[in-house]
Amino acid sequence: MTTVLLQDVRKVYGGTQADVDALGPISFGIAKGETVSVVGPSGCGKSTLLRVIAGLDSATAGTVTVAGQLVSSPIGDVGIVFQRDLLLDWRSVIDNVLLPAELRRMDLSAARTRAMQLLAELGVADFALRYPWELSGGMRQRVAIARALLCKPSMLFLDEPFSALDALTRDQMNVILQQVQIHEGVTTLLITHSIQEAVFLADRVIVMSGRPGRTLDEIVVPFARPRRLSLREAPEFAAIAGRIRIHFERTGILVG
Amino acid sequence: MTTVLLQDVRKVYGGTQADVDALGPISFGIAKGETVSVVGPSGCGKSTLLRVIAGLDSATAGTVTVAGQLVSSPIGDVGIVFQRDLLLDWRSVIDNVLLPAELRRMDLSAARTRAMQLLAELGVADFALRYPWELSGGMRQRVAIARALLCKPSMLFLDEPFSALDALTRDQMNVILQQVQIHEGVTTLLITHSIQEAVFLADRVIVMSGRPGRTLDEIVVPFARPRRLSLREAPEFAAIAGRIRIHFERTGILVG
Amino acid sequence: MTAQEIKAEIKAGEQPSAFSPALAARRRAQARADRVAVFYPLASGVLGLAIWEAVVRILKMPPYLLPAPTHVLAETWLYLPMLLKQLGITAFAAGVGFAIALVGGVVAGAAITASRFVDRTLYPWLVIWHAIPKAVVAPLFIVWIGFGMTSEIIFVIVFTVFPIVVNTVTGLKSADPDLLLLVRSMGAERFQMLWKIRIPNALPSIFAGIKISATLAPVGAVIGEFVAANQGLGHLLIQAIGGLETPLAFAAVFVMAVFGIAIWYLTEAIERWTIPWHASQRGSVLGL
Amino acid sequence: MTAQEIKAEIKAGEQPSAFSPALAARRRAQARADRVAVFYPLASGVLGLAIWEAVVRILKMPPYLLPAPTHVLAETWLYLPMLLKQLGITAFAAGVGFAIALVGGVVAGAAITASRFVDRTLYPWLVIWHAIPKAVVAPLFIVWIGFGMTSEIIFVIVFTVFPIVVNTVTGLKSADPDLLLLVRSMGAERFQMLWKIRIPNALPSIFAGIKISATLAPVGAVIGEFVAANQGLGHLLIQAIGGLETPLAFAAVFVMAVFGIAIWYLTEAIERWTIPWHASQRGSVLGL
Amino acid sequence: QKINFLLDWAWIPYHTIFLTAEDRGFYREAGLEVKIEQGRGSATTAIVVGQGNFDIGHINSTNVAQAIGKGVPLKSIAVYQHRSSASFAAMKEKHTLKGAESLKGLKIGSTPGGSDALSLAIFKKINNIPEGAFTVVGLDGAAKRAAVLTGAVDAVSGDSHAFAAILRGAGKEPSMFLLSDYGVPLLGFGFAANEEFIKKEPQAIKKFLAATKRGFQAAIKDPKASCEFMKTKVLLTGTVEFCVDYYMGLMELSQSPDDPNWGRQTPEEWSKLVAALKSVDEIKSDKKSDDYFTNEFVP
Ligand SMILES: Nc1ncnc2c1ncn2[C@@H]1O[C@H](COP(=O)(O)OP(=O)(O)OP(=O)(O)O)[C@@H](O)[C@H]1O
Ligand SMILES: Nc1ncnc2c1ncn2[C@@H]1O[C@H](COP(=O)(O)OP(=O)(O)OP(=O)(O)O)[C@@H](O)[C@H]1O
Ligand SMILES: [Mg+2]
Ligand SMILES: [Mg+2]
Repeated sequence: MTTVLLQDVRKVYGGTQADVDALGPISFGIAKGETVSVVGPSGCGKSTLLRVIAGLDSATAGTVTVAGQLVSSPIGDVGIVFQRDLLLDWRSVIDNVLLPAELRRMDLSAARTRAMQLLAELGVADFALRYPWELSGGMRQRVAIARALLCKPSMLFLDEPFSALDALTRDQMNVILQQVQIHEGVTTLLITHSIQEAVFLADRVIVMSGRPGRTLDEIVVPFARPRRLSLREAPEFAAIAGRIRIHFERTGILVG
Repeated sequence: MTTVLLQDVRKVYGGTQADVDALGPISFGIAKGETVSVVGPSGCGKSTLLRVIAGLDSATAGTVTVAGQLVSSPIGDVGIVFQRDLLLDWRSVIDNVLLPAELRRMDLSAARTRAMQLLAELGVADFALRYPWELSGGMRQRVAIARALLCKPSMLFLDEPFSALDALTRDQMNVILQQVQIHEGVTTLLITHSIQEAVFLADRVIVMSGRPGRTLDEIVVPFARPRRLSLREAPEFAAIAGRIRIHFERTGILVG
Repeated sequence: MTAQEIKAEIKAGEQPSAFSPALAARRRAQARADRVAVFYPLASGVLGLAIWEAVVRILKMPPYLLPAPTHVLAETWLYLPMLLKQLGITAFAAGVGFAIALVGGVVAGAAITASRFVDRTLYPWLVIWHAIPKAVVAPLFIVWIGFGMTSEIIFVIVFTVFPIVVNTVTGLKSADPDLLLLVRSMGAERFQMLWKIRIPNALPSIFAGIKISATLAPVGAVIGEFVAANQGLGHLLIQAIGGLETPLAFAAVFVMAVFGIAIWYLTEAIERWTIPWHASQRGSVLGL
Repeated sequence: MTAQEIKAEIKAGEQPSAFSPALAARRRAQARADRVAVFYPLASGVLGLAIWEAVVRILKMPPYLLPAPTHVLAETWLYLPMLLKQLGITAFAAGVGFAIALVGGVVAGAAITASRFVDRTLYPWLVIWHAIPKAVVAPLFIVWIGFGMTSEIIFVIVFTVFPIVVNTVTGLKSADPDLLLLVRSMGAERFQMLWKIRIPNALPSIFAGIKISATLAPVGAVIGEFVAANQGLGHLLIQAIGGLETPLAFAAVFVMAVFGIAIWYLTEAIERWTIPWHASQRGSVLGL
Repeated sequence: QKINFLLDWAWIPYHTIFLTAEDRGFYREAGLEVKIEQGRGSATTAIVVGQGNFDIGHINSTNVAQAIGKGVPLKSIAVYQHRSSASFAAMKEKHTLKGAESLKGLKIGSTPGGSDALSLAIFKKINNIPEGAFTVVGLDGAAKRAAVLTGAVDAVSGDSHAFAAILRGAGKEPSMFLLSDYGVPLLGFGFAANEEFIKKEPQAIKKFLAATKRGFQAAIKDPKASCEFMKTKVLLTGTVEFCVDYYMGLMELSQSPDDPNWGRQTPEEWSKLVAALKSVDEIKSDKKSDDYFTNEFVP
């Protein structure tokens, strides 16, 4: 069953100069519980894509439906990690994580317990009462991830969520994210720059072209879950990664 | 000849809660023209290290000397790329890049030509007259890199400069950076999360422990320059990368 | 290499956008916004005047107490040349005084931000000066400065400098510490940090101060004229109130109101033009 | 799970920091800052008064024109109970009026930010009201609202609401669009966006408005008392000025100045306590 | 010979006298060059003249007394209004003010400070009006007027020439109550000069008063013409009728300029005035009445 469906979506930004043809036309779907990774060159419209699907920006052309509903305003029940961590300066770490629960008027005491669990799992529990400016870049990012996970949303949209993390922490995050996927069956859209990560976490990888981003390739990742980190050394895995890499290399020149 | 020398440097942050023992004691040096990569788990004090060396933050204990001078105020003649891109909202891309030339009262016309060259090389020339909020995350990061390179500083301090770039763009950046190093003999401190990148670009890799960050290992990378990207597939390369990875894995648990 | 050349270079390298719906949509939105910007205030102005007129007529207010807007407009029309002449005087004092207050206020704000010493020694005096009624020193004014433009201008400065100082300080202190570090690492001197980072960053806040002060400046000039000047709208007001010419007094106030609104929109226009990059000027996302 | 429990949990998991030089350094810096915060203003106050005293003595200023500070202080001491009683009345009007202006101003600012319609219809009237001298309409006030506290409070509101509105609007409009999108995606309603994002983000700016207005409130009350009142510092001032009791007038002004400074430091303290997270309150990096 | 002459207020109808004197060349003929400047209330004028910024002022003599009592170096050089204009005014349709009894229970608007409050206090003292016989509400000038016209107060205390004209100008019949009829010994308008100037330029003062007297004589001949003339010379709002009413209201309480004793002050009136001010604690110094005035320059 497809929950997210894009049809001929385009996005043109008006700006201080000439318009920017940022995205599309692009069409694809995400099934319920599926994880789709999106990779593509910098500036090809990945973040734009995420915003359009989440209803945070309107498509210039085409339609987006989520759970059968045409998206015209921000959709609920989704946890988003933006490319910038977007923590609120005036809230401590724990209060930042609790924000979605507050906004949804959920039981704060229970939410607080879950928040602390998440922070512990992500390795930033010691900093729960500190303010964002007292954290390192990677710690901020992890707090943003905890915030997105707090309300157990049925969808997760992640925009380069692990970019500020070292290789090992990143691996651990991948494992944690996979657990969430398996246990909660959350539909996930993952934008990432790491081809390995894209393949490791996804049921399907979408490779986008340079700006305006279109689908270059869609690759199904057939490995069963739970996947072990060592899977990445398997030749089948390397084959898929290689196929993606070739698309990148074909694009050749750098694109704005 | 050593230009940068750290001796028993520590940094303790005071904050809203108890103090944070963020860094050290750590001691190392960087020779003139050398490139040193620093890797370490998230939150171990890498950014803090960079700021202390650059004189942007004072060490709690220990001494830092740069070019024989004790560092007690911000040092000049250095190009820094911070972890956050820190573009000025009120300046167009080109004016952002020109900022260091303006501050140093250099010839702006020549600087502008160089800025445009850099932007072109980094693939964001088309956006020279736009404002930062019209750029994607990766584009912003590249603008910040162009800004750091503009005045051909004799030192470069880069804090995860390529974290928002896709794999291929990142590779291209690595190549560009290597060219700069070779042609301009710039002393470089590179903080990165990519072990591959750390090894590929560096003469020496420093592996840091978890917070408070100390030196776990220092690995000399013996390959001659220019290095080709394909070097990364060489077994000697893999050996070094593996040695670093082991340090990470030994640390084991996630550290705040 | 000039901006023009850069533009040309970019143009050459850029494929033309296939279509420009965004541009068209923007144009439509702009046109609608313009209509709204003109229509709503006018409608609300007309409505307000109508209510006022109705109140006067229904309650049969005598004109010496509260003249009807039609009456005020007629009076304005009748005395227009004289009113404009007086307005000219008041506006001149307001303009000169405000300009001095603006420059002085921003400089004072910068000094307060830069130096703890200035902060702790100058600021309290400014606060005191702001927190006391100026009427007490009126005879002092006349004795020391005498009647005329100078007194008036000083009154304007006294009235308008404080909001600018406070907003400048708030704005200058709000600069992102990391940005300051960034330019420090580029070798920026204190003045450059002020000029290149702190001031641009403070502009939205300074503009709030300007909006408060610029519209207050004519009021300051009028009060100055009440106290120590023998011309301008303030003097006319004294006369009109003394002569029981309430409609004329209201005509003077009407002229001031129009002038004030004009200043306001001018300030907003300058703001839009000066800080187009700021969130407050970039228009809303999703109408949030 | 309470904040207390979280703290306990953190404590348990945290190794004690080996030494705390940062803490010690901070304490020292704080102590020095406190000394500066008290010493500088006092020194500058004493110096200012000394200069004033010298001017009066050297120029042989007669007390009815400009009394020496010693004279003013003596007068203040002499009349202290009466001055404090009058101050109480004025302060009450100022307090109530300012509280209403603050709430009303923030609400109006929120409405103006939220609705283009309100922006375009209400804002111009506020501007007009701000841009005209109140002296002309003051008698109307008296006639409609009557004498005494009510009209005084209204005067205070009229005087203080505009800086708050302008700074609120500026602050609310400055919210990071991405933050608004973030909470929108968490299902925030308009009111929540206002309350959880826009208002916290606007606080530094609102505080600028508060600083301007809170210190202006007593002046508004005094002006209200000038127009119509039988009590309060304004009434006392008019009596003293009319009766050429200049030292008493200055004593009243002195009391107001002290009160104004007290309000100012109170506001700053509340600001520090409310927005410790803001760059302006975090202290400087490297003394930049 | 230059003279800086400061009025008691911004242009008010009765100032036509000085404009007339200037326009007809009376000052010039006396060899004077008089610069007329508008003032901001008698109290301020007294200080400013005392400070020497101006040489001579047109001031309410009560304010002069008060100022001298406070040590302002000033002397009254002539008084032409020996009965103060201080009065209560009400709209006849509402209240008729006749005798102290008629004030009972009224709400009276009065401006604190200044001569208005002073006359009220002296009136109460002299007539033994008990505390609370009527209520006093502190109002500034403009508020006082609005308040009486709308009935927010029953009566106001103020200058009779002003309030009679104002009430009539608003189409209301005034009911006036002159405090001078009830033993209040205050003086009205006159001229005061800076002590320094008196010492330095006695001749000039003499000439000034003489020329000004001619102005009084000339202006009173045709009040309407005087008002119309004034409107052409300076910014004076209000109708001509209002102006005439106002001007004549003052003249009725003043000495005729044809009176040979015009301007002359008596020691009795000054000592009464000073005694009255002392009785309400307004003057605390014990200067002799000679210190307050001089008749040296009266023409
Ligand atoms: N301004 C500050 N106040 C208090 N603590 C701080 C401050 N800045 C950093 N820290 C703390 O210092 C430690 C090191 O931070 P730093 O930013 O140097 O880490 P990092 O190695 O750069 O991590 P990352 O890879 O996540 O960017 C962290 O634990 C952080 O919480
Ligand atoms: N607000 C905006 N106004 C104008 N143009 C914009 C705006 N936001 C993005 N763009 C443009 O749209 C294009 C796509 O941007 P987007 O952020 O979606 O890229 P991305 O794929 O996320 O890139 P990255 O990997 O670098 O984050 C870019 O060329 C960018 O310049
Ligand atoms: Mg992006
Ligand atoms: Mg870092």
